[in-house]
Amino acid sequence: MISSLTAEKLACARGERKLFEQLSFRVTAGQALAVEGANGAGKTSLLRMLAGFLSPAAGRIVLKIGDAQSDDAEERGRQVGWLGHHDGLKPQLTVREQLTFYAGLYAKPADAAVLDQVGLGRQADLPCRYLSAGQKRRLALARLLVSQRSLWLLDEPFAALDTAGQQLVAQLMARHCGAGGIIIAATHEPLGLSNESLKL
Amino acid sequence: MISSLTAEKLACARGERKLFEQLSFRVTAGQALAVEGANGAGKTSLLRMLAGFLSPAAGRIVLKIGDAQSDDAEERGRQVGWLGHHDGLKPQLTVREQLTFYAGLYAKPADAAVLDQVGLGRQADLPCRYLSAGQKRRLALARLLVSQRSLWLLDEPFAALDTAGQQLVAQLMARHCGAGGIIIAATHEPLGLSNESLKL
Amino acid sequence: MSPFWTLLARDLKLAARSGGGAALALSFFALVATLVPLGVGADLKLLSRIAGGILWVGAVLAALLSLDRLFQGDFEDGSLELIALSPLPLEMTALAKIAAHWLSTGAALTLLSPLLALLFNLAPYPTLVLFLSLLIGTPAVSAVGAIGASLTLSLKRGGLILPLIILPLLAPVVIFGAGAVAAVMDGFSPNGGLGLLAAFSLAAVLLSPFAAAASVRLNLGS
Amino acid sequence: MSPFWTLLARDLKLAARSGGGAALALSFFALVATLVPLGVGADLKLLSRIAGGILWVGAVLAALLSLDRLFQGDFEDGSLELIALSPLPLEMTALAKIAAHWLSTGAALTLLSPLLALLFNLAPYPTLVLFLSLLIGTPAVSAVGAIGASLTLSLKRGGLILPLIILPLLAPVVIFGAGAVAAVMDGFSPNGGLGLLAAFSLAAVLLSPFAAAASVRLNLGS
Amino acid sequence: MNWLFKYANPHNFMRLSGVVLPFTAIGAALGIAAALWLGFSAPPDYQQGRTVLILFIHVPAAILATAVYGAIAVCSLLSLVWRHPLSDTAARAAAPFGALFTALGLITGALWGKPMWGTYWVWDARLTSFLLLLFLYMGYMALWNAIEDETRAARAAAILALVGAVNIPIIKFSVEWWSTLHQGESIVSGKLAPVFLAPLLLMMTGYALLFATLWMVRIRTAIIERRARGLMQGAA
Ligand code: HEM
Ligand SMILES: Nc1ncnc2c1ncn2[C@@H]1O[C@H](COP(=O)(O)OP(=O)(O)OP(=O)(O)O)[C@@H](O)[C@H]1O
Ligand SMILES: Nc1ncnc2c1ncn2[C@@H]1O[C@H](COP(=O)(O)OP(=O)(O)OP(=O)(O)O)[C@@H](O)[C@H]1O
Ligand SMILES: [Mg+2]
Ligand SMILES: [Mg+2]
Repeated sequence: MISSLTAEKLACARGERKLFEQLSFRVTAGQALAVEGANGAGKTSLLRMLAGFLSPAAGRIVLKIGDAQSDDAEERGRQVGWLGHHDGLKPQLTVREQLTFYAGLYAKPADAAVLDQVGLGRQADLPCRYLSAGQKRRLALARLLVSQRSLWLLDEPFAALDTAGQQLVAQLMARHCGAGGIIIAATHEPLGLSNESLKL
Repeated sequence: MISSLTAEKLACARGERKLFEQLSFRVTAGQALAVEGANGAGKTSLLRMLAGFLSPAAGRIVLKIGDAQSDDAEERGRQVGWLGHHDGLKPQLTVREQLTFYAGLYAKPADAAVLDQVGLGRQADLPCRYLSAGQKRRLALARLLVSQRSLWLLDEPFAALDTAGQQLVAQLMARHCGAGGIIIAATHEPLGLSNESLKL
Repeated sequence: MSPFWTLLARDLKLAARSGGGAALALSFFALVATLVPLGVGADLKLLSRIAGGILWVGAVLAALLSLDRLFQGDFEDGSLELIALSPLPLEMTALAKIAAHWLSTGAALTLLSPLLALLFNLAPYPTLVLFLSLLIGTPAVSAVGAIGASLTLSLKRGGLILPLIILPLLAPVVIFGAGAVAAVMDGFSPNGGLGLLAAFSLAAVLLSPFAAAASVRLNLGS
Repeated sequence: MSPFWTLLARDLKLAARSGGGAALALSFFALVATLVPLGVGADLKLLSRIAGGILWVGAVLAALLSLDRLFQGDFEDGSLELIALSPLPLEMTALAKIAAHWLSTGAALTLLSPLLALLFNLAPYPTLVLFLSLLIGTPAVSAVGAIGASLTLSLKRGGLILPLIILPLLAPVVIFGAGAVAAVMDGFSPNGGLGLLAAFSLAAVLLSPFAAAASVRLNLGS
Repeated sequence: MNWLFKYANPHNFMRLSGVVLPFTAIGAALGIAAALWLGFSAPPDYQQGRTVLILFIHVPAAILATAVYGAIAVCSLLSLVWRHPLSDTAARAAAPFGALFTALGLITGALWGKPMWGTYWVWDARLTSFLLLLFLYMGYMALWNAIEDETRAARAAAILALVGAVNIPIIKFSVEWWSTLHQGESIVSGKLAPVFLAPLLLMMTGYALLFATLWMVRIRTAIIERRARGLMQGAA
């Protein structure tokens, strides 16, 4: 189980522009951190850095699991549950196939009940190409749950969802934190749980 | 100038599912209509129908320009300003090139000031691949303005935008209605102007 | 610039940037032309005998390679919807795209062909006929290809179904084109073949925008 | 199923649905094999002479046509990020994708080749050698292709730059493969050529996952 | 066109085809059986020996292969211009049979070619254009299968079929201009001996009726499937 994630004096440069510098924060098990900022402030870039896709221009990211700590990006990646701007769905696969695929890829059991939980029970055999924007997002949520990772990195988790969907997300996040997980979410709206927040 | 848009007993079927039936409404010049409904209710489908991409399974859509009325989809398309789930941007083109292209395509002057208006002045020469999610959405807004159409069909106009961006959209919509335009917008949030609303 | 030229110019610009455009179609063409002698062997007489056919097939394949994204890129990122709502009729859209495709592949291939003919030891007169036949025939490849591209528009992996659809339709182009080269090598006049090629090409360019527009319209309704 | 097999199975499924997969690679191969005689002429002796070379080049092109989407589809829709975060190392991801590509193209092309050899009037023994050379050589095409596909990953129109990168690397495959066929037709032993081909292929399959993984990693950081 | 719409709506089609089916099926069986019997009892050809029997399989297959494409093209036109719902189903149902007949013609022709021409394959005009026809069929079927949404697949396939229909004469003509070797026309001009002609004509009728039978069965299956799906959807 992850005990904490620490960012030390991170800097991010895109092209010739510096997006942020000297950014430090620490999130411990059971905590949520909301990353806020205007469009283009660097929220997505920060999340990609935490996931290990981007390497920081300066500073380091340290993950503590139990008592062992490491700043290896690949190792950190194995803990990450990712919800990005893109949902990672194939138009040709059905909702159920898509979920089974990700379960198999993450070597986790494919729990069909998850589909009902995110409100896609009736769409289980529909090819993803026919899903509406919000339904796609819900499937991505189901995938996040199935992957059973403890460090959630969420990019605008409320995007495209209706009111019920937004409540569902808030509830899932609360449960994840309750179970000792960590959440870092980029958002333009309040997360709806007691959380720290970081302004970019 | 458009004087009104009337939908008469529209029905929409996707696959074997009926999304809605017997849907009738009327929007007149200067009015805005918010289309609400859960994920997958058929908001996007309705907008695509109004734009003429989808043909209704039943019913008809009548557009009145001055005193002439027509239910021809192609003719209606020529009045439509479209903001869909996809932004229609090419990663290889710069922000300015992208805007100039759409201006040329719609045979309208390319007004560079629009970029400042949507807050992309500094990014004018950045290739679109580098834009953040919200910046892409802002560019799509700029494109909408440049096309100078009077019937705006907007699919989740607030998506991906920060608070300032959302205010900007509300303000642009108010101005469009004030100038006698029509807006039909699918949304999960209040539009922030005095508008009718339609629940799917 | 009118909407037509705007679209044409944009497509050329897109082709030129990031991995498309004339330079690459040319490289592919040249590579095929190089691989074949490697596979077939260095017998110059044999090579000059098959030059017309191989270069024609190579040109068709090179043009084909960039065809599958003709409409698909615009479809996936939402540009096609915006183009469909513009004052430009979809038929003209298709024509602009055919023209852009031809300029960035067919035209370039034609210009390169004399050089490759040299590699195959083709005599000057047949080389000239090859050049002319490519000039006349490649527009048909882009035009027929546009039909295929618009039909396979909504398929994520249309890459392979497209050739299956259009190559059989393009058989006459290869036959007339390479046939004209073979004719002059055998001492006959190439005029018959070139004339037929011109007729086919003209008909393809005139008719295919309608078929392409119809199937683009079809695919937008999804 | 382990993550490796899950990914392999999904890629095969994706290839089979909506316009990809073995059937189409085959059709493309068969079509190229049909177009060449249309261009070159109906002389059976000439055709059997060039059969080995043409079929090898055709097979490489057929495999190539579906290569550009090897990683790109997953990159564009965000799947690749999710795959990168999975327990499967990127090297194994690349290997799974190479295997899926080979199964849905190379293997199928190999099986079809004797039939096409018939159309080119190739004698039984050279046909057997062609079959063996394709069996041994096509994995190298998929493997080298994967490097190219991962390098051109972030280019929207990688379709054309990809052949440019990989065809020169594949020249040895064509030379050894078609060379073995030519050797037996001239009464020599094909063993030398086939041996070199096997060595090249083995090296390509063993090394390319590392190169491909490295450049996927690079492209994810954008 | 009105009569067509009257009889070709799914409901009437089911009724009508239900009545006609047994007759075409029996006719097909009788025709083919009679042709085989006559064929086997005919004297061996002085030149071709017993291999002449391939003729009875080969020629009708080849002729039907082209005819089926014609049928698909007509159905496609009906579907595109008059939006006739049944014609898409009919076009789709016919395609595999057309492809099968083409393949059969190719295979029997190739097997025949070995004794006659000393090789399985030559690049002759007719053979080549026939091979191209097979590819056209395969492309047509692949397009149908690739597009999941049925109405869109139908219209796309119809466009392709029509483009192909315009092009087929051109292909045929271009290939003939390119090279000719295959047997010329011989049935209508009466060059064929009556002992062969009679079984051939019988066989042709048998094939045609067989195709009609199978075609109707497939259309019926498609209609029933669609109804079943509709019912299930209604129940859900
Ligand atoms: C793969 C090889 C062959 C193919 C693809 C092929 C194809 C065809 C085709 C397309 C037709 C025309 C049907 C029509 O009129 O529409 C035909 C007819 C015919 N074929 Fe073949 N054929 C092949 C080999 C042969 C051989 C080896 C023979 C015997 C020498 C042969 C004898 C005939 C005859 C007698 C006809 C009837 C001609 C007529 O009266 O129309 N075919 N074949
Ligand atoms: N072929 C099909 N078969 C069954 N259902 C389909 C098919 N195609 C689309 N649908 C359904 O139609 C609906 C499409 O809805 P649409 O995209 O209009 O929703 P929306 O109201 O815009 O939703 P969102 O808020 O999520 O964007 C979805 O519920 C989808 O599952
Ligand atoms: N090569 C580059 N040159 C200059 N600027 C770049 C380059 N690449 C990216 N950028 C800038 O980096 C920023 C990327 O920000 P990022 O995507 O992290 O924003 P974000 O906070 O997630 O915004 P949003 O809320 O819109 O999603 C943008 O402002 C973009 O313009
Ligand atoms: Mg972002
Ligand atoms: Mg929607």
